[in-house]
Amino acid sequence: MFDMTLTLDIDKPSEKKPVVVQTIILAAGLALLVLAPLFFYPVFLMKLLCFALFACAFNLLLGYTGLLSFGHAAFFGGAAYFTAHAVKEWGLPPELGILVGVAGAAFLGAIIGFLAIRRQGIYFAMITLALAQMFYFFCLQAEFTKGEDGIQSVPRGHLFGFIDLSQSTNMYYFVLGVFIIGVAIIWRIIHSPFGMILKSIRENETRAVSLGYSVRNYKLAAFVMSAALTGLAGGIKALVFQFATLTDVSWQMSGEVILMTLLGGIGTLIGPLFGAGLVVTLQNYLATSEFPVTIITGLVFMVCVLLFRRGIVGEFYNSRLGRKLGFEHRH
Amino acid sequence: MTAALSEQNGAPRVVLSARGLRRDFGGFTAVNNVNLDVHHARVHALIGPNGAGKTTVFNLLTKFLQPTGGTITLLGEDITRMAPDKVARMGLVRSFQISAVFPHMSVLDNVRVALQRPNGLATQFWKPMSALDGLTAKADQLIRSVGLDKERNSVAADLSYGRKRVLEIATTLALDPKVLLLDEPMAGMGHEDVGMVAEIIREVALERAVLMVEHNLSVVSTLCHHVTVLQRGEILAEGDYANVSADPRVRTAYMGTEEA
Amino acid sequence: MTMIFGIPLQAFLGQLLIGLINGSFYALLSLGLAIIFGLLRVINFAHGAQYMLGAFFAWLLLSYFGIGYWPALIVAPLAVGLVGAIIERTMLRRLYSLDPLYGLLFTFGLALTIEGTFRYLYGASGQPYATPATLAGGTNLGFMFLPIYRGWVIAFSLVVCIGTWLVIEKTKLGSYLRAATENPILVQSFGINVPFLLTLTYALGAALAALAGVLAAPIYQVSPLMGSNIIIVVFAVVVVGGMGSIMGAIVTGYLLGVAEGLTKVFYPEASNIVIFVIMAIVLLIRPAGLFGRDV
Amino acid sequence: DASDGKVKIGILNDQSGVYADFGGKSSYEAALMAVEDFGGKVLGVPVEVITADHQNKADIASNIARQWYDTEQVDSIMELTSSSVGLAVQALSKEKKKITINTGAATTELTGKQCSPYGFHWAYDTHALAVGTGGALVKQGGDSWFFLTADYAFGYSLEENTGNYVKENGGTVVGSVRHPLATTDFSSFLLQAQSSGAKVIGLANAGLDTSNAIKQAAEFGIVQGGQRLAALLFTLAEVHGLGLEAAQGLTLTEGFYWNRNEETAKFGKRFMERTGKMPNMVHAGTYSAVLSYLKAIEKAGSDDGDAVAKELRALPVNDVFAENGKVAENGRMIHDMYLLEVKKPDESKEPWDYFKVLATIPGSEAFIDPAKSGCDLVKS
Amino acid sequence: MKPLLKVSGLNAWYGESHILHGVDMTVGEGEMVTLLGRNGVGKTTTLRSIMGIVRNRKGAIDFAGEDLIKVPLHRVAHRGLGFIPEERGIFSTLSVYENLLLPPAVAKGGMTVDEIFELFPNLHERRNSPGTKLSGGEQQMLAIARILRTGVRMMLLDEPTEGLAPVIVQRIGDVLKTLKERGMTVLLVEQNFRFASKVADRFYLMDHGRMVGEFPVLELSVRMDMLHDVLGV
Ligand SMILES: Nc1ncnc2c1ncn2[C@@H]1O[C@H](COP(=O)(O)OP(=O)(O)OP(=O)(O)O)[C@@H](O)[C@H]1O
Ligand SMILES: Nc1ncnc2c1ncn2[C@@H]1O[C@H](COP(=O)(O)OP(=O)(O)OP(=O)(O)O)[C@@H](O)[C@H]1O
Ligand SMILES: [Mg+2]
Ligand SMILES: [Mg+2]
Repeated sequence: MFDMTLTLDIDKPSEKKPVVVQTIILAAGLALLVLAPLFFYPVFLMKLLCFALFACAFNLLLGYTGLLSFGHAAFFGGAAYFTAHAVKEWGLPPELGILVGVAGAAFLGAIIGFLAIRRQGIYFAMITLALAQMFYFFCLQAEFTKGEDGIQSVPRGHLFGFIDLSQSTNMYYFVLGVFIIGVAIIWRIIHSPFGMILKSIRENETRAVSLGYSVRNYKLAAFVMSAALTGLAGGIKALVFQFATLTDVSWQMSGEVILMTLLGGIGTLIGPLFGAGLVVTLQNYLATSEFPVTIITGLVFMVCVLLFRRGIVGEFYNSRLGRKLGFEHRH
Repeated sequence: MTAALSEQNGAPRVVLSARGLRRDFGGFTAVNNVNLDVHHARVHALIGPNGAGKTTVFNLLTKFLQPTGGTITLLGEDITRMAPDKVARMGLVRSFQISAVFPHMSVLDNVRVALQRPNGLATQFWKPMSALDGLTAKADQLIRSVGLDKERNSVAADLSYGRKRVLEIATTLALDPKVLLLDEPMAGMGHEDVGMVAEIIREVALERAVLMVEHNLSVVSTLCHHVTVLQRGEILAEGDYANVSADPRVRTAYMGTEEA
Repeated sequence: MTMIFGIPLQAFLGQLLIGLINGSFYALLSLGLAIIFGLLRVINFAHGAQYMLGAFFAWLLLSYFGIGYWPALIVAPLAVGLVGAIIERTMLRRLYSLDPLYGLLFTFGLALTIEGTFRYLYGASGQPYATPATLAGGTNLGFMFLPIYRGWVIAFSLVVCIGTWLVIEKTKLGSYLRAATENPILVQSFGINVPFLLTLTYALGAALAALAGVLAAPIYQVSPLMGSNIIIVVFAVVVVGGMGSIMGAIVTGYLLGVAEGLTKVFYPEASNIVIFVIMAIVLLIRPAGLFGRDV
Repeated sequence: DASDGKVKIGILNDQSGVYADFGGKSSYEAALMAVEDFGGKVLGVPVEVITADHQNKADIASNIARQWYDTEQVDSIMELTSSSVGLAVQALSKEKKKITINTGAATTELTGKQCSPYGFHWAYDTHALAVGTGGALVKQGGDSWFFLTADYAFGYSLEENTGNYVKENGGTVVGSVRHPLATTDFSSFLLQAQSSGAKVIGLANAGLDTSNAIKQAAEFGIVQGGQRLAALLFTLAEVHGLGLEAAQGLTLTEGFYWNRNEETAKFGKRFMERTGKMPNMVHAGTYSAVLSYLKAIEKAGSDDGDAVAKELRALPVNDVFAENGKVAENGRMIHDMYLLEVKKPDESKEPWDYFKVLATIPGSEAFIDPAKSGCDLVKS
Repeated sequence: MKPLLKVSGLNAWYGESHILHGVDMTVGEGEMVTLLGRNGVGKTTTLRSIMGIVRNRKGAIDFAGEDLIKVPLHRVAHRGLGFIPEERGIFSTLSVYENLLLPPAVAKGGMTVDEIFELFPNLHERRNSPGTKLSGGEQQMLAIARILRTGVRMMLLDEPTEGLAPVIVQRIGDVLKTLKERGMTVLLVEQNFRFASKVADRFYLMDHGRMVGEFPVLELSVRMDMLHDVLGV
C-alpha cells in the first residue's frame, strides 16, 4: 500500500563478504552503545533509545505492513501511563510495571486496530489519528492520569528486586537491554514466515485474500504487535523520566514518530534508530534556544518528503558505498 | 459426503453449485436467477457478451461480493455467507480479470507465499525465514510446469503482461485448489502462451473442477466440456460447445454471424 | 419554564443553535478538505493552518493597513488561495505520482512550519479581532440571545457550501476536476490543462479554509493554535461523512456540530469525544462513512 | 562558598504558549534586572541566569530541569508558570536538594501536601485569588456562583478555594462546568452559566481561556443580562491583550501593580524600557525572588541548598514587590495582595494605566495559615 | 495520398530503458493503419510517444505540417489527435454520461450524443451509472465513443478488441468502417490479427522498438511467412 519506490527489503546481505562487514558494523554499533554513557549524558541516551525503539516498533507497521498509523502516540503514552500507575500506585517492580504497560498498549492496539483496519490507506491514517485523539481526551479526563499534571515522581524501583535503577548507569543498561530485546523481536517478526505474508498483503491485498489469507487478522496481528512493542518503549520512558504525561499521547507525538521513521528510512530495520537520534538531538539542542522546534520539525518533514523519501539509511543503502557493503536494494 | 457418494455412482460429482443466484447494484440487476453446477474433473466455460455478469458471478461465488439472493454450495457446505478467505481455504481459488501478482516479490517468492498457507507456515512470527526453505522445491516444480524457469528470480513487476498471468496461474495452482475459477486467463497473452496455458488448464482439470470465463472461442471449443452462456445476468443457454454455438440466440447475442 | 428531557427549553434550543454555528465551521472546513482530497487525493493536513492564516491575514490587514472585515472577507481568502497555489506549484505537485500518504505527511510538515512561524512571530496567545460594526450586537429570540454575527456565520456558510457543491457537482469544470483526479494524463490528452486545474483546486480549498478563518476571527481570538485545535475534529467529520463526498462533508459538518452541541447540554464531559465516538460507531456500521461510496 | 565558581539561576517558563504574556521572556528580564541590581556577583563569584521555554508541558520542564542540574550546574530554578510544571520541578528539585522559587504557578499544593524544604512559592496562589476576587464579589452581593473551570489541577484548586470561600460567607455554588485547556468556543458553557441563574460566573481558568470567555460573554449579552463575571486569575498582561473596552469593570487580584506608588512606578518604567511592557505580579515576583535568593546566599555564605533554604525562611522580604513579606515554614512567602478594578477607557490617563486599587488584602488573610496548609514541614 | 502523420527517427525511453529505436512511419489522410507486433515490442509506447504522453522522446513527429515534439500534452488534442488507451481510462467518479461529455470538442464534425447512443445502446441504458461499474466491454465502447464526440481528425487506438465478445468486436469493426467512410484517420494497435485484416488499409510490423515491415492489405496473403516469423501466428 505504501509507496513502493522505497527501500522495501530488509537489511539482508546478498553476498558472503558483506556479511562480515555488516557483522563488524553491528558489533561496532553495539560497542558504541555499551560505552556511550562514558561520553554522553545518560538521560539523553536513554531518551534516544526509548524513541528509537518506539520508531522501530512503528516501522514494523508502516515499513513492513504498509499501514501508516497516525495514532501511535496512544500506545506510547498509554503504556507510559499504565506503567507509571502500576509502579507508583500498585507498587509493582519495574519489570512487571513495564509488562503492564505492554499489555495495556496491546489491548488498546486491539481496540483501535479492530476499528481502523476496516479502512485502508489514507482513511486508515485518519481513523487512527481520530481514535488516538479520543484516547487523548480520555486521558485528559480520566482520574488516574492526573489530567494536565500527569503522573509525576514515578519511582524507578529495583530491577528483579536488587538492581537499583535510580542509579542512572544501571538504568541505562537496563534500557539498553530492553532496546536490544525489542529490536531483536522486531527483526525476528520481519524475517519470519509471518513477515512474508505481511509483505504480500502490502503488495496486493485482494490477491492475498484470494489465496485464503484472512487479511484482517494478519493486519490486526501486526497492529497489535506494533502497539505492544510501542508500549515497551512507552513503559521504559515512563521509568526513565519518572513521568507520564499528555505529551506522550498527543497527536504531535504520533507525528514525531513518523518523522523519525521517515527521516531514518521507512522499511529499514535500523533507519528509525538514526531518525530518532537526529530528532531527539535536535529537540534537545533547540529546547533551550529561541527558535521553536516545530518550525524545524516541519521543515525537515517537508524536505524529507520532497527530496529524501528513502531516509538517511535508505539513501545510504542505495549509495555506491552502501551497495558495495551489500546493502543493495531493489528499486 | 454426498459428493463423495455420487462419485461412486460414476457420474462426475458436483463440487460447486449455485441456486437462484442474484445480485443487484442499486436498481440494476447484474445477475439474476443463475443456477450453476460445476463438476469435478471438468472444464466449465462461462461465456457471454460484455457486461453479461460473468465477473460478477465469479465475485459472488468467491464471496468477494455478497449475493442479494440465492445460495451457494461448495463441497456440500453452504458458503452463501462465508468470508472470501475462508472460502479460499476450503479450496475455491480464483484468478482475476486484471492480473494479480505481488509486484515487488520475485517469482519464486510469489509462489512460495501461496504455498505457505496450505503448508501451515503463515503465522509463525517467531520462526526464521529459513523455515520456508522446505517450500522451495515444490515452488520450483510449479514454476517449471508453467515455463517460468528463466524468470524464477526476477521481480514480478518486471514480467510482461502475459507472463504475469502465467505466474498468477502458478500461484493459484500452488494452493492445490479443488475448484479453480479463472477470469479470462488468456486475455492479453501472446499466441505463444495461449497454447501452453490451455495445456496447463487441461492438465489441472484432470483432478479438479475448473470454471473459466473466456472470449477466445477456439480455446473454449477445444478445452471446455460444458458451456454456460450468460446474457443480461441470466442464463441464455447451456450445454456442450457444439450445441451452444449452434443455438441461434447465442449466435445473435454473442458470437455474431461469423467466427471471430 | 418549558422543559425538554429535564433541560430548560431555552438552554436546549440555545445549545442547538450553537451546535449549528460550530457545525458551520466544521462544514466549511470539511468541504475544503473534501474538495482537495476528492481531486488531488491529498489529505490536506495544512487545512487548519490555512484556516489560521485566513484569520491572521484579516487581523494583519486590520492592524497594519486598517482594512476592515468586509474587504478582508475577500482579500484574505484570495491571498491564502495564492499562497496555496504557490505551494501546489512548487512542491505538492511533485507528490501526486506517489502514495497519497506522502501528501498527508508533506502537509503535516507544512502545517507545523506555518504554525510554528506564527507562534514565533506572534506568540501563542490570541489576538483580538472586533466584530464588524454592522453585525455587532444581538437579538433576543425569546429562547436565547443570538449574537447577530453568529447568525450571519450560519447563513453565510450555508450559502458558500451550497454554492461550492453546485460548482463541483453540476458544472463542466467540476467534471474535469473529478476526472483529473483519477487519471490526469488521460484528461490532459483530451486537451485539458490539468496542472492548472489542480493548482486551482488546491487554491480553492485553501481559500475556503481561509474564508472560514476570517469568519472565525471575530468569534474566537486570532491565534496560531486555532487551526490545530480544530483540524482533527474536522478529520473525524470527514471520515463520518465519507471521504471524497462533498455533500457528505457538508451535511455531516452541520450534523456533528449539532450533536456536539447537544452533548454539551446532557453530558458536557463527553463533548470532546462525542464526534470521535460517533466516528467509531459509523465505522462499525458503515465503514465507508454515511455518504461514502463503498470502496 | 559557592560551588563550581558561579551561581546559576534558571528561569523556566512558557515562552510561546498561552501563558507567554503572563510570564514569558519578560520574567527572564526581571531576573536579569535583579542580578544587576544586586551587583552581578555574590560571594565573589559571578551570577548567571539562563532561561528555557517549557511549552507548558510538565515533562519537558522536568527534563530541562534535570539536565540543568545534571550537566549545567544550575543552582536554582524559578518562575515555573503553570501548576503542573511547578509541582513536577519542585518534586525533582527536592530529590536533588536544589532551590525552586515559584512565581508563576497558582496551586496551593506547592506549599500544601506536596510542599518541599527546598520549594518556595512567591507571588500569589489560588487561595489569595479566592479571598481577593471571590471575597470582593461576595461582599458586593454576589452570593450565588456558577464556575467555568479549566479542566486540570489549577482549575479545580481555584474553583474549590473560591467555592469554599463563597460558602463560608453564606453564598451558594449553583453549578460548574469544566472545559479543556485552550478552549476556543465558550458559548455553550456560557449558555449553561446563563441559564443557571447564578449572580456571578466565576472563571476558574487563566490566560487565553479567560480572555476568550470574557469576550464571548459580552457577545451573548451576559453582563447586560445582569450576571457578573469574576475573572479569578487575570493580570495586567491579559487586560492589555483584551483591551480596556472589553475588560472594563472587571475585579481582579494581583500581588503587584506598577502604578501603586512611586517606587513601583519607577520599577515599572525601567522594566518597560527593557521589555516593552509593564510588569505584572509574576514579573515583579520573579525580580523579588531572585533578589531574595541572592541575599540568602550571601547570608548563608554558600549556595548549598539546605543552607540557602534556611536563610530564605529567616530573611524578611522587603523590596519593590513585597513590603514586610516573610517566608513561612511551608515555603509560602506571605505578603499583601491588592484588589484591583479595571478602569473604563476614558479613565485611563496613560498607556498601561489600567487599574484602580480597591483594597489591600493583608497577607495573613490572603494566604492559608501555614499550620492548616497540610504541609508536614510545619511543626504543629 | 497526402500524409497526415509522419514519424521519423522516433526514440523513446522509460526512465533508463530505451524502448523505441528510431521508429519511422507515415499515415495518410483518411487511411487506417494497423500496427502489429508481439507483446512488449513497443506498440503502445509508439502511440503514447506520438500523443506526447511519453515525454522522454527524440525524433520528429509531423502532424498536419506541425512538429508535435514541442507541443505540450494538453494542446495536442486541439491539433486534432485523439488517444484511446489500452486500459480504457474510464472515470469512476463520473457517470457514463459525464464520461462521454468529458473531452472538450476540438473541432466540428464529431458525432452527436444521440448518434453515439444509437451506435452503443448499452451505454444509453447505463448512462447514469458510475463509469467503472460498466463491464470491460462496455468500458471499451465508452472509451471509443468519448473520442468520437470531439471531432478529432485522427485516432490512436490501442487494442480496442482486447477482452471483447465477438459480437462487440464486429460492431467495433463496423464502427471503424463507418468512421473511415467519414474520412477519419486511424492508427490502430492490434493483436487480433483477423480483426485488423478486416478494417485496415495498411500494416506496419514492429519488433524490438523498430518497424520491421510494411505492406498494404492486398499483400496480406503473400506476407504470411514474414508475419509468422515475427508474430508466431
Ligand atoms: N511505464 C513503463 N516503465 C518502464 N517500462 C515500461 C513501461 N511501460 C512499458 N514498459 C516496457 O516497454 C516495453 C514496450 O511496452 P509497450 O507497452 O509499448 O508494449 P506493447 O507492444 O504495447 O505490448 P502489449 O501488446 O503487451 O501491449 C515493454 O518491455 C514494457 O515492459
Ligand atoms: N460494483 C458494481 N456496481 C454497479 N454495477 C456493477 C458493478 N459491478 C458490475 N456492475 C455491472 O454489472 C454488469 C455485469 O458486469 P461484469 O463485470 O460481471 O460483466 P462481465 O460479464 O464480466 O463483462 P466483461 O466480459 O466485459 O468483463 C455490468 O453491466 C456492470 O456495469
Ligand atoms: Mg469480466
Ligand atoms: Mg500495448
